[in-house]
Amino acid sequence: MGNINKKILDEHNITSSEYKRILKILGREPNLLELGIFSVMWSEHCSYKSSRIHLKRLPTKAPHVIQGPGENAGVVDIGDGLAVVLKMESHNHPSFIEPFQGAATGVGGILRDIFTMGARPIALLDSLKFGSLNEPRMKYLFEGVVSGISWYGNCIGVPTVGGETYFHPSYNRNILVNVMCVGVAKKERIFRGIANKPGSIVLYVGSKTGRDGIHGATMASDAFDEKSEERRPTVQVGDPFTEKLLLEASLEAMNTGAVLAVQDMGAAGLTSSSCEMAGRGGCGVELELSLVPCREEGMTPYEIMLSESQERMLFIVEEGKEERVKEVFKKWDLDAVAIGKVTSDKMLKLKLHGENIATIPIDAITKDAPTYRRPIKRPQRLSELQDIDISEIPEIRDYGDILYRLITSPNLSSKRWIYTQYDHMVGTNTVILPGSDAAVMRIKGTKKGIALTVDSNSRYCYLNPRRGAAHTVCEGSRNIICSGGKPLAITDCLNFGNPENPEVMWEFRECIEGIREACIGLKIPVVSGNVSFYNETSGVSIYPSPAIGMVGLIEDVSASRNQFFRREGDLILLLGPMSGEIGGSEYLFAIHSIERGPVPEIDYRMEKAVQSTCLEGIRKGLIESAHDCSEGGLAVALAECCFGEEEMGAEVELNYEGRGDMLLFGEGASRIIISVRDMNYHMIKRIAEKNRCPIIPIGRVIKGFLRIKGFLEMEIGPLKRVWGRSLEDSLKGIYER
Amino acid sequence: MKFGVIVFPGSNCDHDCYYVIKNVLKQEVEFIWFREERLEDFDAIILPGGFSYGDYLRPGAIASYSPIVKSLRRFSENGGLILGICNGFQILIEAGLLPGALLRNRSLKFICKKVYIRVENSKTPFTNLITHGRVLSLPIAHAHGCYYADSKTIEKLESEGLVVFRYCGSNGEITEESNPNGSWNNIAGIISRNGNVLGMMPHPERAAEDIMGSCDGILIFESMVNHHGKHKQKNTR
Amino acid sequence: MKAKIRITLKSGILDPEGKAIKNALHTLGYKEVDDVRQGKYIEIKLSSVSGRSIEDLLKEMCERVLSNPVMEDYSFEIEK
Amino acid sequence: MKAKIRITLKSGILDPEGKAIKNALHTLGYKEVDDVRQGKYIEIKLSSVSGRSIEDLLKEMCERVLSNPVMEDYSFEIEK
Ligand SMILES: Nc1ncnc2c1ncn2[C@@H]1O[C@H](COP(=O)(O)OP(=O)(O)O)[C@@H](O)[C@H]1O
Ligand SMILES: [Mg+2]
Repeated sequence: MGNINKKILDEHNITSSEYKRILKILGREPNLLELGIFSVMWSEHCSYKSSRIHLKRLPTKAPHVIQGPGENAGVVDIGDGLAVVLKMESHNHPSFIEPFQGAATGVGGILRDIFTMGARPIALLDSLKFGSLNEPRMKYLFEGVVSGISWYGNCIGVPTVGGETYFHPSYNRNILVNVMCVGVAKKERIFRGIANKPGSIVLYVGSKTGRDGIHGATMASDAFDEKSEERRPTVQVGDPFTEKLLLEASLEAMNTGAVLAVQDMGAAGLTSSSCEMAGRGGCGVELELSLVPCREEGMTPYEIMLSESQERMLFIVEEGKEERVKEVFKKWDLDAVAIGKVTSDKMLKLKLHGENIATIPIDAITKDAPTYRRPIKRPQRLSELQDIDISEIPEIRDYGDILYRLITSPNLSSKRWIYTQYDHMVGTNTVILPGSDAAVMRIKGTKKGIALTVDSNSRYCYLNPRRGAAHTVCEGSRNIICSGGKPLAITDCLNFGNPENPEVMWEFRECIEGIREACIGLKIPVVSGNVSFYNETSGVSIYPSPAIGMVGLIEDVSASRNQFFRREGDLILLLGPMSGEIGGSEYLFAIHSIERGPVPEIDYRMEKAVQSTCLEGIRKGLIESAHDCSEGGLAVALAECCFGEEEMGAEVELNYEGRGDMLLFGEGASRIIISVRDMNYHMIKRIAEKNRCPIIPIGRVIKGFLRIKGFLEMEIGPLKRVWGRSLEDSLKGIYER
Repeated sequence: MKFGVIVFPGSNCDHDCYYVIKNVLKQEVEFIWFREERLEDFDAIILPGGFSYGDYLRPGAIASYSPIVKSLRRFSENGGLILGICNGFQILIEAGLLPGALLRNRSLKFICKKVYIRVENSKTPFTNLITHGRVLSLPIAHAHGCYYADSKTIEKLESEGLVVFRYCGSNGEITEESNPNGSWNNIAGIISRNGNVLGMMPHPERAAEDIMGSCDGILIFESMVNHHGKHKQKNTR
Repeated sequence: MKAKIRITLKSGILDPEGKAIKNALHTLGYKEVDDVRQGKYIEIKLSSVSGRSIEDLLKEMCERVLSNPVMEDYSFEIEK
Repeated sequence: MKAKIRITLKSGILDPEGKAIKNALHTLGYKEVDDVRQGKYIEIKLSSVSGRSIEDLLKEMCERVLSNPVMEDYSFEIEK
């Protein structure tokens, strides 16, 4: 080897067999710049080399899908000439290093993925997972992440309307920060990242390039070790103000008719955006790096190509029309510089002051990047963990106390402290605010609305990845249904440990199969997503944590519903089976510190029956409120129905034989609590019977108390107050970086 | 009546204000880019909420140096109506069109939630359709909304009836608990001495339709239209 | 030339940020800390100023732009 | 005793706020301004420190709490 030695290859995370492949592709030794490009393009983060073969199993087709996976974001048709664009992405590692900026730049990245497609972002959601809040550093991380999301999202003026937040020691040293963005575009004006016209101009727009996050793309695909300390100066700082200008300018530029393709510069910056666009279009690209706007003096081509500076995009513009586009960016005070052109030779050619400095076949770093079928192995733990002897779990008979402890535990307490820091109303579209099952956004200019949710259940996935992932899809779907929406599409974010660990890879495969099974069962396509591997520290991986983001369509937004009981005297009904199961439940975890047991089975016929009944009931105006019954079981779900502004209560009687804790706190799929006016009861019952859906009257809405006959009686006011403030309370005490 | 909504770089409630004026209030409305200088054609100007210049330096500060603010001064001297909402209020303060300062919220957090405000002066062009003492439910969404001024200024504001809105409880009670950001005397909105420039932290445009959960905010826009109508009659008579 | 500018809240004005830092320091055991005030620090690189003194220029920038006299004080040093 | 602490972004790290301030100064005609970096200024009143030097204490506080070593540098002066 000449210049490239083992150390350099290690620094670039390139294995020796990968290096051999590079030599074969080039027919010569690469220079450092070329090696850097291979390194980022072949990183797990950009190439999906471990996940690609499994991701193919996801169902991605449906008549309303305009764009499935493979683009910057997925697109679905919602009628009226409009389309909804959605995508979720992780920013886990950067947020662990610098929570505020890490989370903020995560928001910035996902927003660009949406407006890149020509859509105006209308909502953000965040799926957050942290370790135990007893750790001083976790408080710091949690507070920092929430402030970072708040700062970026609020500043750019896209409301953060929902999310989920989960605490578990499995995330003590690898937190998860996933952000989902949803936008709306005109159906015939979707932009894609396909550069297929040789001669067209490559236009660099947005912030200048600095030395930010160089090797960042590699970092995100690399497990933490002691060395991550050294990489620390690679923190990227976000600038939501510039992003706001970039958003407005980009949408305006797309109106000029001169723009052929667009892609944001995310991970692997200029390299991936230029190569991926050329790759998709079967073209090549030639760039003159001396033209790239730089923030610092003396930046090398290596730095320019690998920088991950934020708030930058690459536009492909029709030759001769670039001035029109530049005009727009000038108006918004942004740089827009032609730095090269699309070519027909399928090569990436880089020049510096006219001199060739790198030449790489595009296919080799895009569609022909290495893929691995990594070994898989079912973890030993499972057989033992999936078993549980219920008789060994002491039955505590103070059910009121259990309920109190559950709803004040970090996972089930109100997330108000988080979402009041997010502007969730800007845009004046948020019809159902955070705090209910799904957020609902109206679509101005139509009668329609969309329902949005993001869910996961990593304990279920830990105990039974396949079934756990399927549960997550079902829960997301029920959340959408409960607000009156019909599920349209999924975007996922698959957070896992080290893929080189066969057990992790097995979990990954199983989760994909579970998502597949539920998507087929419920007929919901996956249109976009993201994989985050290497969520591992010192050999310990996180629980398998697939997050499922979902969008549903509401035909008449004025008929949408939230989860809160509305009127005294309304009848409370349970759709679905009465009994829950205790295996893997939040109750076992929070009260008995046990994480085991069989994950409840899913009966898709039942699941569909429950969902169809609820949706039809809401659409016909028969249902006053609907709430998905999931973590915490029936008792927690009932309490949550009472925590609306009016502080309604419930008087409930459950006819059930067996253990009280299983009845009240057992979990499982296919259950929804609805409230209806008396006069509508027979009609909803008829719909349920038609769908063969169990429908059980369990009580009535009353004022101010939750009474479950024979089990508990609690006053709503005080209960709601402790539920409302317990997350904030658990943040008191020592913070440490 | 013709409204203008000024768009600064970083404004993000501009479209929301425009939508309400056009589709709910059903009045004429245009965006005004911050580099423009002509305001003569307008009857009222809205400075919308958002993060002009990213809130960098101080919220509203950099925007207050734009040329359009000079025109805004002239516009106000000629009696034109100016409503500054949230960041718009911050800009008016930084520009010196309203007194005092807006400090960081006492909690140090951005706060987005519905609050109650009590109407303390119903004789203004912005509140003439609302009865004195009525409680409105409007959302706030800001990180710098803690109204502060030296005691002399506060005294003046209070004694001259220039405090138009005050944070309160659902029954109009003025308490520490109902003060979301630590504002002096629970001040949520103030008006200039000549009565044509109003700044307020809550967002009336976010509570202007049933589907948004409250229609209280539209009363402020309707009051402006009502005032304009009367004024015009007087002028043509 | 380099100007180092400090902008602080006027003394009568409550400084919740400073208070939060003080509390954080106290919980970590730094009991010696009696009071904390937080402000802004701005560093400006300047090329030569003509026709007026640099102090004069900086004073003007501070009063017109960098600080808000209603709530803030400023001070600066110049490093040549 | 009073400690005057300045916290600045490490060089090379984007400073959007500094950039915005510079642009504002330019539009207002202050063409002499070549560059602006924004940081934090913290003033701490301390009672007497025992068992260690005050410099040592401040250094620790800066590294643990006041600055974020990942992206910030700090410096301080002590006024007795
Ligand atoms: N990180 C967050 N950001 C915004 N909203 C959140 C966040 N975490 C939870 N929420 C909101 O709190 C409510 C309860 O969340 P969750 O318990 O996950 O609901 P569900 O069990 O119905 O899916 C939801 O409305 C959700 O959108
Ligand atoms: Mg959920």
